[in-house]
Amino acid sequence: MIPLSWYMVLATILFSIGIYGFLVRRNIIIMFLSIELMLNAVNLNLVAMSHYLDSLRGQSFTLFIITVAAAEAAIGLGLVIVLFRNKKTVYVDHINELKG
Amino acid sequence: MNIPFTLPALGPIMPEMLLVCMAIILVAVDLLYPRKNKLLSQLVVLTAIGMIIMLFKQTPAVTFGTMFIVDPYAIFFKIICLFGLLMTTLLSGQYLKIEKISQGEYYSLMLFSVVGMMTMISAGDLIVVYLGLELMALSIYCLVGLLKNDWRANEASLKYFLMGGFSSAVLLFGISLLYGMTGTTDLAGIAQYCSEAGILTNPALLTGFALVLCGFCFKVGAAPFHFWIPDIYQGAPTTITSFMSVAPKAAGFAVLGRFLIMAFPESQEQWGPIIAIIALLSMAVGNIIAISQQNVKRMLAYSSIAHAGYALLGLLTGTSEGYSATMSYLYIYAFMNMGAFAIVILLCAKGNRRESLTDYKGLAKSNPVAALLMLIFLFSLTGIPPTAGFIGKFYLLKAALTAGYTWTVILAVIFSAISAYFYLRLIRYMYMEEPQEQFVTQYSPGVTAALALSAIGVIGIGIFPGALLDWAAGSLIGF
Amino acid sequence: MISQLIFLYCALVIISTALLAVRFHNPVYSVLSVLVLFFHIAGLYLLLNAEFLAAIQIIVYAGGILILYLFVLFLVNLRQEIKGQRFVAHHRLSTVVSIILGLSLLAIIPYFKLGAKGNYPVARIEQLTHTKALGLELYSTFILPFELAGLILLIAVIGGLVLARNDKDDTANDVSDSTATAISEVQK
Amino acid sequence: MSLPILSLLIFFPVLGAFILLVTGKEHVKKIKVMALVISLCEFVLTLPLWFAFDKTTHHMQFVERHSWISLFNIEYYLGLDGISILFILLSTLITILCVLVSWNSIQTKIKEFFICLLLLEGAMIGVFCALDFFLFYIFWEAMLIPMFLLIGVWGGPNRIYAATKFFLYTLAGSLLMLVGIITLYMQGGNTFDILALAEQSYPLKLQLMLFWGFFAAFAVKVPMWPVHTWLPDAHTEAPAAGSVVLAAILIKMGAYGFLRFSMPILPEATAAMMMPMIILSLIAIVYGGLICLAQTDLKRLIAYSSVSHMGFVTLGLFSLNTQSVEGGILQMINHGVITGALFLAIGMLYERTHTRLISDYGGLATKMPVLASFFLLFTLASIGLPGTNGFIGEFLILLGSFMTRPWAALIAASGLIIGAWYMLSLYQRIFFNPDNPRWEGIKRLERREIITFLPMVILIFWIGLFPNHMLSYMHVSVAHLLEQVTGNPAGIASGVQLGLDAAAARPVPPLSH
Amino acid sequence: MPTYLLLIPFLPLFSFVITFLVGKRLGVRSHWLPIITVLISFSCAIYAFFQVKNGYRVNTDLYTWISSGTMTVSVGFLLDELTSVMLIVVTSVSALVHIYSVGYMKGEAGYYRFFSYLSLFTFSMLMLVLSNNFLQLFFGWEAVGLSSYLLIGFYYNKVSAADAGKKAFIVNRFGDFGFILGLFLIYASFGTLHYEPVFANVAQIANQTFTMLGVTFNLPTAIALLLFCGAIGKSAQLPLHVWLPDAMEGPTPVSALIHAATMVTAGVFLVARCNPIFSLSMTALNVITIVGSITCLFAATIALTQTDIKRVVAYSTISQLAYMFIACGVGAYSAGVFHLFTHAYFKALLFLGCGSIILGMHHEQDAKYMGGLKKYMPITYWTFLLASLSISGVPGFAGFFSKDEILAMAFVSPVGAGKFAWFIGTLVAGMTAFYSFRLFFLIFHGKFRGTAEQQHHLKESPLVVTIPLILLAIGAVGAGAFGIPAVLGGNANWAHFLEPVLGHPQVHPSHLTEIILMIISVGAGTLGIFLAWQMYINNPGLPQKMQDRYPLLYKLSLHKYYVDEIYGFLIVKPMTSFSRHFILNFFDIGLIDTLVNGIPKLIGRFSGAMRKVQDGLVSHYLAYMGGGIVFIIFLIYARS
Repeated sequence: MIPLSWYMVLATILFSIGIYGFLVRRNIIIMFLSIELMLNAVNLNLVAMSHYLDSLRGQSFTLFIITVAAAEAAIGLGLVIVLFRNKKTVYVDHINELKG
Repeated sequence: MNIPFTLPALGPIMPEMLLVCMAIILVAVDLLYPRKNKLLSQLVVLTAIGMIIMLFKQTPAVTFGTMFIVDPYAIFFKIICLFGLLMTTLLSGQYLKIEKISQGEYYSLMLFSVVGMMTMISAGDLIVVYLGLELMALSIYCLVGLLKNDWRANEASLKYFLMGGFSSAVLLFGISLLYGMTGTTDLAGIAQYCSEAGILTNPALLTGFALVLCGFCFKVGAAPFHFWIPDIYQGAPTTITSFMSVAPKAAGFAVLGRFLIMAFPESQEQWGPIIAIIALLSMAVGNIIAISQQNVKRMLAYSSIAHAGYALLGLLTGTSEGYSATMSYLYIYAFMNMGAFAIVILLCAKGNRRESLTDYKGLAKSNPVAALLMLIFLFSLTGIPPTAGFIGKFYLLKAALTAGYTWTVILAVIFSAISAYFYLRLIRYMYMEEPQEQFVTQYSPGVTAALALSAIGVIGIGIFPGALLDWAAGSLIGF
Repeated sequence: MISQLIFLYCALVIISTALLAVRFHNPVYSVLSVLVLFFHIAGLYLLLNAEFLAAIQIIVYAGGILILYLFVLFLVNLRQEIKGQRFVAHHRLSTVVSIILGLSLLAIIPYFKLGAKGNYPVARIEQLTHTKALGLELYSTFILPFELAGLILLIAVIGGLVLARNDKDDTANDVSDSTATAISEVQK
Repeated sequence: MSLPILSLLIFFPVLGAFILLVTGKEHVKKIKVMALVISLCEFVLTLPLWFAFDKTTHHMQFVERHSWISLFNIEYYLGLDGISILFILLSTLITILCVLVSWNSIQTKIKEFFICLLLLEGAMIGVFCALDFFLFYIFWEAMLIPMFLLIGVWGGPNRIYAATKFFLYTLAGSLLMLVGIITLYMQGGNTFDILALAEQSYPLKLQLMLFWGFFAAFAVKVPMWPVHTWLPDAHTEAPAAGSVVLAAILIKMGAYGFLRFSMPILPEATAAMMMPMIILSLIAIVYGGLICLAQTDLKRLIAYSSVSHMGFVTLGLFSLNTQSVEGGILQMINHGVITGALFLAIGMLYERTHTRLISDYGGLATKMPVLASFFLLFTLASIGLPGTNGFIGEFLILLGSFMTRPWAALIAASGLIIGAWYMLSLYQRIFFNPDNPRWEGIKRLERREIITFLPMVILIFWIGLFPNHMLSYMHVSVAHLLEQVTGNPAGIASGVQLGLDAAAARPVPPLSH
Repeated sequence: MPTYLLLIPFLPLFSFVITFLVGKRLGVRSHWLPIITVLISFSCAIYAFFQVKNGYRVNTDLYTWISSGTMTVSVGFLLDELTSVMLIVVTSVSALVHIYSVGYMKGEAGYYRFFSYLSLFTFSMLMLVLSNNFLQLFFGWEAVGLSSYLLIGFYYNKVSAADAGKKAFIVNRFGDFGFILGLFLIYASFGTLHYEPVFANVAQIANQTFTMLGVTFNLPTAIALLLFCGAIGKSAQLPLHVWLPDAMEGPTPVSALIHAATMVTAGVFLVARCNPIFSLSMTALNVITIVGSITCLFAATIALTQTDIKRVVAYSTISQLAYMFIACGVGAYSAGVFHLFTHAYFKALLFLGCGSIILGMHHEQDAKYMGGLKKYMPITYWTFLLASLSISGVPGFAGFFSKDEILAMAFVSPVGAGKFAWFIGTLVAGMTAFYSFRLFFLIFHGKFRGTAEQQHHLKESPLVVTIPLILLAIGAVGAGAFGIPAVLGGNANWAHFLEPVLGHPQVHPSHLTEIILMIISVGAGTLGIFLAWQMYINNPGLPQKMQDRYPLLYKLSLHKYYVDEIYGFLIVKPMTSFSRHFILNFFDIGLIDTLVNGIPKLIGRFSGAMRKVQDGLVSHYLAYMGGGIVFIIFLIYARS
């Protein structure tokens, strides 16, 4: 039987990697990917926990999170497209006019 | 086997549902009658007013298990949000014409975001909180990005999106930890389990708490999670900025307050000081950086960071007095900030947004009325009597002092003295410099109404704050 | 025993693909490696007897979202992308931050205590089948979130439309607008 | 007294301001006349106070008390006693003169100017009547706004700096006071009622904390050394009317605050802090005087002389005996009259010459003899020539402080020498000495301007020759105050007759050890 | 309160107010009101004098001036022997000067101003002498100071005049500084400032002490010396004498009235008035005597070499005042007052004579350019001669009686410094005679040294000028008659008359000593006159020789011992530069204001630095936020 902590460790590592990718990558699309990684980490956490808690709460939550992730992806990519239309770039460090 | 499915009571959630319907109707109307812009805004205004009345009439109730709580607290905050919606709509008419924003989606998205806010305000369960939050956030991402050909708006929306995504991921991770530790996402349940199992000081739990806290702090724009505010406020369409500065902030505070006091009532001495630090940090960042700003919207953005800090002063006490202080403060803040942004919008003209501080030079000469109003709002933001801002600040300080946070209060006071500096600078520009360009501002009925409303609010509450304060205090009975 | 091995395998793949995803020069590779990652997460779900979720994971993520990403990716010019710089400036700072954050999150796992048991032991789920159990929950307890999720998707639709549609008629003026703003900015 | 006279006094000018607000800005003449009429009516309204006031009781009179913010049980609580009544009269009088002196000197935004002036008047009166600490604070802060505008909009070349400095300086001080007020509120049983607060006793540690909290606000306003540096700038840049109000009323509020709040509410702290306060006052007296010797700028000089004179006032207040305190209060009035008058005169000079450099003047006595005579009178009053009001105040203060701290009086008295020195040199450099050809054909005083001076002249001689008319108003209240602070209605060591009590032969009062 | 007493001070006040307000319109007629009023005052004063002589006293309050707590001071009048004498002196001299001024000030700009000021001065001086309490005395004290300020600075366009006026006022302030502290001490000791109770209880403070900052003083001494400070200032004694010579910038009638006859004697009056207190302290008396003697000599030596005629007279005034102080110091107050009385007339006469000369010389004041005026202005000549004789103490003249009484009293007095004072006094008597006649000879004898143009215009002054001279001359000669000592067959009326107020000196010289002393002083006087004749008539080259012989002494005397320069160097310059460089520039601007402005600057800088953090790069924001999260987690750990 697998202890819950294994899942959590895995989830945490995944989450951290997601954060890492999110922080360091220039390409906005890859940043989105990293967000997905984070969300997946969370999902993993939730599912594992709900499994060990004998409840479906976490799993249902996971479901919602996935939905939201989809919606976010749609809007996010929409924004990227607009950006690309305007400035022909998908690099996060090219959008730094607003500062100070 | 089959489980009988019973529809939960929908009465409490009626306003939200109506708003959703309204939003959809708006899209439809926009599609059917493309050029009926006035109609749309009037519809929204009516809806907002109707909702406010409806909320006043609403009786406390709990439905969807414990997921949706309608209590005076929630009603209070919902009214703030709707007020924000109302004001924004009043301001929008003129602005949208100038900026050429397609109206249907604009209003419906705004309504959707309000629905999200109202949901998260009433949420008794972290899942609902999260979903409401996302509903709000997603619609606002779109709203910010509505000016598609304006790269600033574009940049703003993307930045907001990225940071928002990050913060909600963090929030979720925190929620997952809380869920694992307590086996529930229901706020009251969490509190109950924690006290039963005596895990209040468990690092894992606290970490989960901390992550959730960070998520909410991001939403209310408190340091060190404030970075999005200046850029987004500056880039977004001004109406949306004013909207963001009032409604989502209020919602964020509502949910933060609920979270703190419902889920972790017993560990106030843990989170109190931490929130105090966050509050002071926000005041420091907001007030100090605002000094060196050249763009009005940006300056107001920093000031809103600082004001978030002030508002936190009330929450950190965990006392009902503190809570009512924060509530009344947010309400007052809605008035004065809306007013300030109304002036910014008033000055905004086609091709020249007049957002730079230097555009305000000699405003007192070119448009005395606008200048006078701006003066009132700015002094209110500074917290000088007899404006409402002072009452709010006073209440907060008093609450924090009563709770024994003397040094926090003294520092807060010093920061607000610093804040006077940049508000004064704008006033100086308006009253003590010579105008650079002569321009006339046309007062559309909407803007006029908004200005009148906020001016009356600022002065009225400043002189007769009794009603508001009693209402705020009353909203906490049995909370 | 077996399950542990499976877990370890999945974990290994997940971590490595995740790392690859965030390190690859070529975004397409990243997306593909994430695809692999998703599959293995689905595997873990199965291991936690959440079949329905596993399915959803594959369908929505792998089937929907990633494809979206790929489409968008093809907007960009991959050649120069590959040549170009992967990381932002000061990414070392970010690395350090993320590592510290990760460690501090890992550090608290030992303290983790499991919360109150719910009323869906594995046995019951298996007896109901996961899908049905989940469905029941969704339509009774989680009806409100469920509706909200629906709303969110609606937003996604509207938002996507609003953003993606480029309104020809106004574009000209808008452009002139933005240039005007730019000019006025410059003047300031 | 059924008629809410005090509220009337507070809100009549505000109403007037609104009336001005709605009148079109093109009717300049009309606006001026209206402002004048309003201020005159206001002054007439204050006269009943003077006559109806009952000098035999220290209880508050003309009291108005209504619940205002029930949640904090904040009240709209107004009242007068012998300490505050005189300031009300002074404020309303001064405002009239301000209107008169601004008649021609204000050229731009005339309407706004008078609006600010009237609002300021309302707030000032409010400060002096308020018996609810919160209400007091409201007026206290509200005053900043019009004053800030007066300096910043109609001021001199460096006005913006001066205005901002004034605003921030004062705001920082008052915010600390606000913290003190709230703390007091909590300690004092959730009330802002000043009298109630004064009834109770607080631990010394808290008292000291509060004392310094209040000090931050009041000392800045007074201004006491070393937080005085806003005053010269504000005075220098402000328009004539602004300087007059500033000198005559605003800076009295600091001292008034000490009297009304610090002393009765925090008696032990006051007693404990007596020595530091006296030392600060002495420094202010000498320091301000010496700086005046080095000044080249007309208004700055008078401003610094204000620092020195207010040093006398605080010295008197904190010497805590009948003579010194009454002298202090009287000296506040006197300084208001004298310095106010001086600023009026300087305003008229500046209106004609547009220079503040003393060295630009000279020989004006032949050109404008009337102004010269008035100015001479004010100069003499300010250096405390017997027969003028300045003398009475300074004499009482010095006498009182001599009773408690002989050496303090010794040092303070040196201020008289320095005062004579710089004021007479100033007078000589402006009106005596060879004529400066620059001012050939300089305009003489008009009737309006002479009328402006008359009240001041009358007051100077009236108080100087019949000070009892003023003093009699404060006797009882001061006795009450001193009883609250020192437990003895005569204060500390008053009337120690060191010769006659043969046993002790030591005048040094108990508190000095 | 009898009306005539009220009229005495308030008529001049009335005329001051009226003349000052409407004088401009009256023009040349503006002198009438002052003259009439002062004449009425004078007659009232005479009446008052006889009332007093018939044993009538007044001590009543007009109204309560200041009352605060236990402190009550009234405005009130005290009429007694001393007062009555002072009244006569003041009003008479004042009246004559008024009249004289009509001629002297003819055609001056601000004619009316001058007369109004004169009235103001008369009023103030009368308030001073009439007062029945210390505070009102102080009022008069300062008021005369004011009027002297105004009158010295009458020609305000002359920088020197304006400076002189200012100097007079400020130097007097130094004295008043002590005076007012004295008042406080009196109040602290007696709980009142009225003469009557104070002097009634004065015995009780004998040998009392009081402590300030740990130093213990003898109470009577402290009070007496503090009051004496005031006296020093007003009566231009060392070290506060510097203002009087400069005060000669004022019109000559002013010098006669204020700086010779009346105001400067206020110090003496004060000491005399407070004699009960002074008598309690030997120390104080000694100090007074010594200060008096030194000033006496000091001023006389300066007067020896001055050539500006008014300055010579001014210095002689200082030394004559010093005589009066010696008298008070040795406890012979009545002698002091007697000398005050006589001096008022002959000194006024001298000044007015100078005035007449200056008038004749068209405002030439330097004796170097005069000479041989005898034949041009005979009346002036003769009156001047009488005055000089009187001041030189030639027997029979007023000065003789008063001065000799002082010397005699000094010689025999128990006060330690008495003998010393007598010696100095005698010496100075000789010097006085010398410089008076030096001046006399320089002016009237020899041949004219001025320009031909001046000579051409030389003529006797008009009647308005000469009549007062003659009247004063009568005084200068006859004033002595009131106090002819017993030894010369008189009955010392003066002393007896004033005894009730001034008390009665402990020791009286035996007639023999008195005679001897008289002879000595007269000898000194005659010697002085002879020397003067020797040096300025007989062989005019001698003075030059003396100068060359003793250049140092000459220079010292000529430059008034450089006292002004020393003060300038020791007090004025250091103080101004200290306040400018240290207090203003270093401390106020450099320290406090830099701090005050520094804080906002600092915050501004900080703000500029902090906004760099907001660099627009989302990734950086996110990194900071991550840092924030870590920070908060650690905070939580810290709390748990």
